[in-house]
Amino acid sequence: MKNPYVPLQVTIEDVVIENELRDIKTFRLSFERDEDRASFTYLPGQFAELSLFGTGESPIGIASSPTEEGYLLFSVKRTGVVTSELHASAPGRRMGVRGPLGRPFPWERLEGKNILIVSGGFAFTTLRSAITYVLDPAHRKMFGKITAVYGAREPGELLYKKSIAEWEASVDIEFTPTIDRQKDGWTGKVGLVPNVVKELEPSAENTLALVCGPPIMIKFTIPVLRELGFRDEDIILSLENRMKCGIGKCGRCNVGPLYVCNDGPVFSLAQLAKLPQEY
Amino acid sequence: MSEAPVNESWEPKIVAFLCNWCSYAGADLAGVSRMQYPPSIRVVRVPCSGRINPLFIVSALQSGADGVLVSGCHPGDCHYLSGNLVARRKFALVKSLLAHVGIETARVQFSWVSASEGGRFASLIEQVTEDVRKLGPQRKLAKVL
Amino acid sequence: MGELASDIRRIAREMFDGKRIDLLVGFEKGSDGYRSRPVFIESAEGADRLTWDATCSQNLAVYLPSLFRREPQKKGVESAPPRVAFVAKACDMRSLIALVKEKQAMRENLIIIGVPCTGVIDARKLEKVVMDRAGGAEVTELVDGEETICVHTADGRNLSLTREPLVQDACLDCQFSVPQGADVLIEGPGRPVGDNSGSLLKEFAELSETERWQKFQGEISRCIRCYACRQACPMCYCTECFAETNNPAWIGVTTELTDTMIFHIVRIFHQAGRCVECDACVRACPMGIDLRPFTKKIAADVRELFGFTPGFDLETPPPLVTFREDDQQGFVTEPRKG
Amino acid sequence: MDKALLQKKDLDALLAAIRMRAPVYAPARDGGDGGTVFRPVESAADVCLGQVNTRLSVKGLFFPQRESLMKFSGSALSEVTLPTDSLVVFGVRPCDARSLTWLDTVFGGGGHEDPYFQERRKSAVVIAMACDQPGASCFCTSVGGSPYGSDGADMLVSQAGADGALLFEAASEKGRAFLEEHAGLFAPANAQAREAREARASAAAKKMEALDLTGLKEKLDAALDSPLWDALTKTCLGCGVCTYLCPSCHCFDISDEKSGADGVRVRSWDSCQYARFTLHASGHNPRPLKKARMRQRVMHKFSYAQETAGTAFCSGCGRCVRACPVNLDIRGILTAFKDLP
Repeated sequence: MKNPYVPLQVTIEDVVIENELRDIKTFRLSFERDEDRASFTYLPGQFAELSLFGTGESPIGIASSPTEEGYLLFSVKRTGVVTSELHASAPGRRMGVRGPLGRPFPWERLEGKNILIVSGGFAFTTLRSAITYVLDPAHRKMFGKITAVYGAREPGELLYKKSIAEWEASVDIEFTPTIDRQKDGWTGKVGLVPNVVKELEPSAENTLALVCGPPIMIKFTIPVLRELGFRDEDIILSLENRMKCGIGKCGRCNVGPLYVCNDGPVFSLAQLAKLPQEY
Repeated sequence: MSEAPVNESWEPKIVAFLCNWCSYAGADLAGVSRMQYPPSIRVVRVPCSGRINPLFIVSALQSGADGVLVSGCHPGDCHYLSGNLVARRKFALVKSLLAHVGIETARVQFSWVSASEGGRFASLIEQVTEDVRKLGPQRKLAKVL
Repeated sequence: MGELASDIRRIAREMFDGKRIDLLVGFEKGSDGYRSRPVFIESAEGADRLTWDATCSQNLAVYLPSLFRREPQKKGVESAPPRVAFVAKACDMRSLIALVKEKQAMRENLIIIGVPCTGVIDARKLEKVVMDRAGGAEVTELVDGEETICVHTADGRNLSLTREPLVQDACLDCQFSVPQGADVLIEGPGRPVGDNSGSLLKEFAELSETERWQKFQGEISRCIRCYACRQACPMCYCTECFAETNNPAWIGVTTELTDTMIFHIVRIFHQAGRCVECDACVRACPMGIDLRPFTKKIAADVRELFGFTPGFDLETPPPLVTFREDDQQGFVTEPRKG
Repeated sequence: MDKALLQKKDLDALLAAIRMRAPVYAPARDGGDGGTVFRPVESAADVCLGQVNTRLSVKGLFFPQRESLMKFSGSALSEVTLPTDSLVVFGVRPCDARSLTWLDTVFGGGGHEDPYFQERRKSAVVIAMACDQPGASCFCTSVGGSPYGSDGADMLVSQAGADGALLFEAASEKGRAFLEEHAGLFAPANAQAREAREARASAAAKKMEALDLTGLKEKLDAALDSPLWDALTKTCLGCGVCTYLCPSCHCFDISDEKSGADGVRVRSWDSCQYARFTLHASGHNPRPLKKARMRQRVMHKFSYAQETAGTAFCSGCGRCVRACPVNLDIRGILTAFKDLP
């Protein structure tokens, strides 16, 4: 019987400060044992428990794509006890990873479809994974048109700036970064994410929308998507709730009968509509 | 709780919370005056004895301290006028409650040492160390995993 | 229904009819025949649910802080704080006053309906007596008389029990059975002043250090950290308890014995100058842990060292926010030399 | 052998025989007020079967309130601390035994087996004691159980023999093996005992008033935003009594404890009734009010569990009713929702 509570041993290989506030860092982790690396098979949308012995665990979405072999990326915002300890950690530190956990974005449904990605702020991490995955030459042909809108309060708060530049230049994806208010030196789009989506008018035809962002962005994006003709089944959200076990037992992350850890974190809007709003 | 052997080399570990203005300076003076006292204390400097939360004391014991000493300015000499006087009431209750539940009274001690009393500080430490040494290792509240 | 209960209902109705209150916190019949339970009444019609008898054991003051804890108010659209009436035994009343003293409510928004108390029944003592007399049967009905308690059991037996041995320990020591300074005082018999010479504490203090520790450890080792003691205590109103914060994590969250012991030591210490010795914590404990030898100690020390008994006037500051220059300090270590 | 009789005086011998192989846990005195808990017993004299139920349910023997999951040293795992010892539990009430089947579903299902629970459960023999004297707060028959039920147990014992002799009925393979193993102590069950057992079972069930809870789930599902939640939970103190005493509640916390560089990762009971249970590090709390927390408790048992496990997670043991400091009676809550139009 595999013990689902035992983390796999990893080492922090690299730490990148992602934003001007310096409260989001991306950690590159590498497995210490080859068999662990081989057993950790995941798809974009899944998460893992980052495990610091003596401090605790924190569930974090996987920011790397399975196509990026040999390491895992996690972008972590400094918020609580574990994430603060993680932020204080330097390359070379050993730690644990427990996962992959949860269900990924609905890749079987996404095949052959157009994809609209809508994201805001720090919630972009698993969508970085998704974009990297779909843009991989081996996968790109499996999907139709890929459109992405990614917003932040200001340019300094956009994550993965290097990748953004590449995606903007790419013909494989129509990528639109946006910031909330004009700032000197910014030549891109200015406007709140829901408004930018409205302006771009992506077609709902044969399209699934992956939406990750702060609650307020989601609240205002959903009416826009519905107006564009998206059905609730085709609007895919990723939730976060407080978690401990990550495997549907400890009882704290549930939304109605569904556990965010085990049944999610990816849900369709249609699924959520029937549940109490406990997220 | 495991029984660690008590041998001759055992030295008590005492956490000493010293107020910045009097007792810490008193300890400093004892040091620069090259006064001898046992190396048993681990000093935590606090702004005032009024800063002491009883949780500091029990946490020290839980973390394995064999004794705790809290020392501030003499009554009337507080840098903040009355911090030690308000604290004195708390200390009286903490001392009494811990003794009541069965923690040896000498494990947790309170005293006043001024900035000029290097000698008093040294003999206080000597005395508290001796008291705690007689009691042996503190196991009642020490957390053993 | 007793006379006091009908008085309480009448007064409650009048207050709602006169639009003097928005809410009344009192007691209603419980679900199992030998216990009553707190109830929130919001209209004159609801007043018929109110009851009063020897099973009204909870300290209702526990609800006070949450009633006055409100979201930050928007300027210009502040809502008025509620006007609340409490049905209060003397101990409930003292807790209410202690809470007002600590700014948990405005006195002017409170109407205290004082009810004299002849001592409430300890459900556990009752269960034990019934167990001894009638096997495992549970009580389905209880009628309070002055000298006797009549109970009806699930298997159809009627027992007549002497009242005094069933009264909870807190009441046996009670010094103040009639609420002092209530806004409305219902007439009725009180309980004669009990023996508070502290025999429980004395007996405990006479034990050796080791015996005291063993007793303390023995009681606390049965604790399941359900926090019922804390939640039932009117004076444990912190929105964030040291026992649960994770930054700093003062103690672990499990039932590891030192963690549990520290939880209780510090919780009891935090009751200094607050505890009115109502035993709400003891009553609430599902494990039957006897905290009394420890809770009563802090109350006794505060009385002896600082001459303070909580829950009477609003003017005297709480003992731990003040001092006297001549507070005794015999506990302070004086180095023998130096 | 499926059914067998044990003379009351031979209980000691049976316990002694079991103890050769594994410790026996049974209801035993705890504290000064006559309460009992499951703890290791040495002889029949230690066993208390008179009370309605133990203070704490049997779940703690399989899902301890505090247990070590693993040990670490510095930043590396040093040992996985799986339980190894086996145990026999005697005197489990049918309500508690039945709850074990739901813990089996939770800890054994969902695509992830919980090795700690499973190890203990696998090795244990659960001997249930039929209940002849249900308490005023018991309601097992309202939630599909029975005072003579054997779900979750390996054996059901009742005092159905002449002179109070104990009738042992195997309810699983483990139970049958147990009876075979100790066959020397048992006499074959006679028809008289079998008949007495049936009579006692129906007499016991009749002692409880059954609530009609048909259609409750649908009513609850439709009433998620009902003002009843607020009205019925106003007096709740927010303690964890109901959940900690509950035989089917299984929420837990995982926390690290260390001294120096070494430490343990422990699992401990937690409660959905605590305000901090769902509190995010950001400060956001999906269930900020006690009405939401009580709704979670009731919905989880009577609606969500129906969907995920096909049964309600309440055995009607009545502990939450008996021990609630403010007598907030779950039967009242259920009836209030059931009675909604």
